Amino acid sequence: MFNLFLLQLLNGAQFGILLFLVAAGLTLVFGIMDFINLAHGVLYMVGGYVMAMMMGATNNFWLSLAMVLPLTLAVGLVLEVLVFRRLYDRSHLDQVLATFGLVLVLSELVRIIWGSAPLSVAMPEILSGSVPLAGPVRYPVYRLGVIGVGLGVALALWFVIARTRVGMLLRAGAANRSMVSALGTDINRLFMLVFAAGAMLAGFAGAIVSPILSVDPGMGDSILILTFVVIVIGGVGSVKGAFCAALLAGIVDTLGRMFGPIILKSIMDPAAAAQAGRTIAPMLVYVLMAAVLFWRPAGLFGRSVAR
Amino acid sequence: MTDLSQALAPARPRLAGRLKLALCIFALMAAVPPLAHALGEPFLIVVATRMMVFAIAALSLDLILGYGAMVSFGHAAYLGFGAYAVAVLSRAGIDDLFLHLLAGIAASAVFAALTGAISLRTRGVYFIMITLAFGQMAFFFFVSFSTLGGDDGVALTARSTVLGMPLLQGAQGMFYVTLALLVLVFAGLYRLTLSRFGRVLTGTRESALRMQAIGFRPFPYQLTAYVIAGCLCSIAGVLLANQAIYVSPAYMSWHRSGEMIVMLVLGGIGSLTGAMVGGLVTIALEEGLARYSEHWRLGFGLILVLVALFSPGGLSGLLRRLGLGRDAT
Amino acid sequence: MTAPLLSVQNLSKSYGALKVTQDVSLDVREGRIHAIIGPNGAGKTTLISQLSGQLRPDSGRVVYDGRDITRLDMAGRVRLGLARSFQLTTLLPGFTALENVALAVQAREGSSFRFLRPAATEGALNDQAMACLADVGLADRARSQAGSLSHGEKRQLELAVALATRPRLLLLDEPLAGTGHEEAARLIAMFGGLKDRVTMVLIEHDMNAVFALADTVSVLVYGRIVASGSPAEVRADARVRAAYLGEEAA
Amino acid sequence: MRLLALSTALTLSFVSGALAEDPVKIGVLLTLSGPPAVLGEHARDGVLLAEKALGGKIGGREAEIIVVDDEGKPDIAAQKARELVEGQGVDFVIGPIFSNIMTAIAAPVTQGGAILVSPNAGPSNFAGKDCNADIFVVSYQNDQMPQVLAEHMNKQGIANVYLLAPNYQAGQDSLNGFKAVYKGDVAGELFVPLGQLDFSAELAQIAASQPAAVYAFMPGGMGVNLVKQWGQAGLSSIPLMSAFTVDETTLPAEQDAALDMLTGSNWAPDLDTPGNADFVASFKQDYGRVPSLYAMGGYDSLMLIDSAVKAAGTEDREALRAALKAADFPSLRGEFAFSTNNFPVQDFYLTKAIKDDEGNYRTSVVEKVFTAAADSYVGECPMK
Repeated sequence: MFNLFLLQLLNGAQFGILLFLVAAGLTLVFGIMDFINLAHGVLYMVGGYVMAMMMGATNNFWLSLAMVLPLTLAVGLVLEVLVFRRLYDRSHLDQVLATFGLVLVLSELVRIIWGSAPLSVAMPEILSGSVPLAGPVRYPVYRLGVIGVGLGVALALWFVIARTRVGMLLRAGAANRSMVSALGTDINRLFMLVFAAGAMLAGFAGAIVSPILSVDPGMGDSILILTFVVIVIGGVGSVKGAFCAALLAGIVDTLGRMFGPIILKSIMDPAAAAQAGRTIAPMLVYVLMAAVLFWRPAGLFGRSVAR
Repeated sequence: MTDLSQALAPARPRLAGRLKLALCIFALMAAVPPLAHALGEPFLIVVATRMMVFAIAALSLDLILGYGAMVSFGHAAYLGFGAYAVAVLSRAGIDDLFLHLLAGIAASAVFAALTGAISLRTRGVYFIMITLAFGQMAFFFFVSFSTLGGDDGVALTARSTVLGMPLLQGAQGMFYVTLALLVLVFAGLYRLTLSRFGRVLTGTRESALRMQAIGFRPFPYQLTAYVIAGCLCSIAGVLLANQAIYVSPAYMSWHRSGEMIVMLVLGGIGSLTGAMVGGLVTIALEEGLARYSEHWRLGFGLILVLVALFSPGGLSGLLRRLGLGRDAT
Repeated sequence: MTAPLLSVQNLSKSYGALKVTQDVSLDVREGRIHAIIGPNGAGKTTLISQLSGQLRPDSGRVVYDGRDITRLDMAGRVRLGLARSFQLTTLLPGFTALENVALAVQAREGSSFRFLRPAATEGALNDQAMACLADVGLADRARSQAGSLSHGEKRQLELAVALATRPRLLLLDEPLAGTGHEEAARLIAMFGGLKDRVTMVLIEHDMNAVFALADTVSVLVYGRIVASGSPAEVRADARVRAAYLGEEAA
Repeated sequence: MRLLALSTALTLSFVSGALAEDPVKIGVLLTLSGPPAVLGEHARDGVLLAEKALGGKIGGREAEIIVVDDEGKPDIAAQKARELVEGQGVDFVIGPIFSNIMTAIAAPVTQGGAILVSPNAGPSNFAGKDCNADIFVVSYQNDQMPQVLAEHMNKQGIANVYLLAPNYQAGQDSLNGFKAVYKGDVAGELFVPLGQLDFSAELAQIAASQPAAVYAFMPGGMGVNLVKQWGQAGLSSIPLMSAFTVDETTLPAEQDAALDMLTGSNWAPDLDTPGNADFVASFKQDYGRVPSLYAMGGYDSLMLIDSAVKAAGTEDREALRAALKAADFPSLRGEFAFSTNNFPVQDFYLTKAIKDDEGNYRTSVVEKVFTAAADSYVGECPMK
């Protein structure tokens, strides 16, 4: 039982890292540019589809993954130039309207290009096995890889934001755009790069999870809300917060789902416990978010906005 | 005093323009049934009813989003409470529309008061997301509520009755009752936004600091507005259930909440007429475009993007620039 | 001797290592104008914000009319008659001048949980608001949107709003900042006229105004009160001259 | 307000005006947009293929087929159904895909005077107490697919099984249907939130319990995720038997991960029945993919309507009902009849996922499990 608990803890953490991969780009764009981008989920989906397409063409996982990066970066740049840059100074609601529209447009385009049926991305041979963990329980190598990549992205982001000149400019630019412009930096170009990088991260996440998850026209939708939950729990704009919140959400969701009914059974009759467990399980992340925001209205690592 | 009041009456000529636009909309809507019959397309009436149902929902959201700057991403929950009020009561053999409305409003008021009090601790995007969380909790509650059909929903046996009369049974009756409620909700909100309460709410939107500096604590006013908006939205829910003769948790999903925000922003926030225009136009567009292609979302999405980019203030902003519903001065 | 209307006792506040208010104590007597002067960055606005309830001090007490209000929020203090005006205007830009003032009247009188009667038709609200506007000489701009007023007019309106709350004590944060010569003169005359009705704490850079109006002057430097007394005493104080007036006079 | 672009109006010019009856109007109401659109597309293409096979005529008469998208929203579906029936005056509605939409459109269609023919959804209430003389379900009753697998496990002597389904009505129905037939022990039962992406926690739980087999009901994208993650978690040694999880709509994504997985079905592309091979071939030719049971459902629905209109016309409602109930049409499933509740009496097969000679991933018949089976709710239906 204890082994199983540890294993589920690992599963939860791993799911959390999966969420973090997608949330990282969103928190970057949201936190630094104060831009609500509902189309982030669609960019993630585009990453998955581009990956599937490249795999179909080349049948080489690593080459395809390498191609996803420039392609989604390009998609990001095009969107930035055509749409997003006109919205940075607008209200959050205008951004919501425009990006919601983009979600519809891009999803439909994806359907027109690739059809509605789910697609698949095969796993590279070398990562397709599983390693034994405890007893009969085995753990997929690929997931270990996803964990590694997630940690790598977290580290890289932290380094860029905290330790480099670009990161410093970004932090300053977020606080006071005109000041940074006055320093002779083209803030608009900087923002364009941030946005494109965010799109690339989303696309990369979509590509990297495609061997585990189905590539289908709904994949962006289902992940979008979860990523928003994650960045809000963590505190908008905080990569560290997004990382911790993603882990927390993954663990609470997984452990709650698995062990919640067992706990409930000890305090009420089995049938009622089963019903209650089923009702509560899908709400867990939302309950977590509501609870976190109740105690910390600006998220775990967010700057307090209340006066 | 009377001198002064009269002198002050046209203090905001914008209002008169708004009112005129609203009256035009109502007149236009009232003409739909005879027009539809004349055109030999009686189904326009049903479509128009749905348009008005969502116009009511958008109006209710405008009170908190447009006037109170509280962006609720869980507003569809109240649509669901209204709808389930109809389902539950009609199962119990209670068919009266007013009782259905009352039950929906009461359930919404309780839920809004509880969740609103917690949500209002947060601001900005955190408020958006915490309201989403509560909306999703309500959604999942009804999804796993097997006795009410769970995810499959409940088919109603008949529409609500009005004082024992099957007024809603026909498409026309349904239409005019919906129109009447739309007018009522609009008129109520219109008065409310001009009232003392409305001023406090709007003032808080513009500067919470200023309001505190003259002695207001925003919380009770914001919470009251949040509750009122929930209650009004449940009216739309009762009507939606009646129109579809069917109730399902799908009414409460976050997609619906998102669509409600989108229709409101599309129409233009904080003017009430914008909310109405947004609700009417969004449904009309969906209905219209879907007739031409299964890829209608492409066109609809493009329209949203273009409006967001090129018409600040949404469609009502556009109308205003074209000279409709504009200041009389 | 009567107790002071406002008594500030050992107030301190810091942001991290930066001490913005250090052990400030002062008494303000009813019917007086108490000016607080000091160089830029001395912490004057921060002090006012703690007196008005916008900021919580780290330590110390604020006693108003014999009552400890240190933990009372801004709205609560306003209701007790302790109002403030802002240095950077926070008027409601979409409201007309009259509506801005009427809202303050409304806060004081009757319930604001009235949902259906348009506030614009409430004669009592408008009459009182109009009177306040007239007090500051802004009656003819009553129907202009606050956002469209000139800078000086906004300062006047700011004052009218504060007066509409019927304060016993008014905290004025640089009410003359950015006003023209004539407007300033008019406002100074007005403050003089209000003195019988309202006690004032005045933060101001305009030394002419300060020495014309104030009964007591306190000098704040780096969050600390370095001198306090009548205008004449303060003017004569060597430390003040060194720290502050020297540069002003030059 | 005409359904121009979507309607396929087939006006046959050689029918002389005097003899021409009103065309038979058929509404096709399916989910054609949003994430689950692929199922609706299959069903629609099945209907259109049948129309083509019939030379554009239904029952020998001119026909108009109006395809409408329900957007996956039950309230929209109810409205569109009413519009089809009251506005367009259709005689039949073919639809829907999902059970919740069936609940929403049943009343509008039947009360409006049209007949509802379901190519897929078969919720239990319509088989039992809410059965309706104007509702014909061509597909199956929802419980039957899991029962095929339960019966198979009984035959195989599989002593204990782990159950997995999403937490919504259809998921709960599916597990209940399974348990009604399965005789062994239930080792465990997990409901996952609808739309869940990652199954690692459930898979770990299953791995720890090491059941003899697993039954899963996991439709659409969730099913793809489950199947892909199954082998990755090292569970290949435990047989995963599923309903609505491995079929021609999901196999293109599951591919090798699903190979040899067992499913219950009433049909498969290689089922040896008259006309089936032709159907599969022309579907592949016209739409570029292997048909699924949804496509078969669409095809059979229109064929059923054709046979009934041919026999009884559309004027006499009672005659039409009787003709429909007779089910005198060449079903792709071979033997086909309606039970008293207008749900099918048909054979059910164990099928498995294969990669055929042409490189297509599809299902293939393994063995027949039930012969001429009716559903278990028929007794609750008051219809005779």
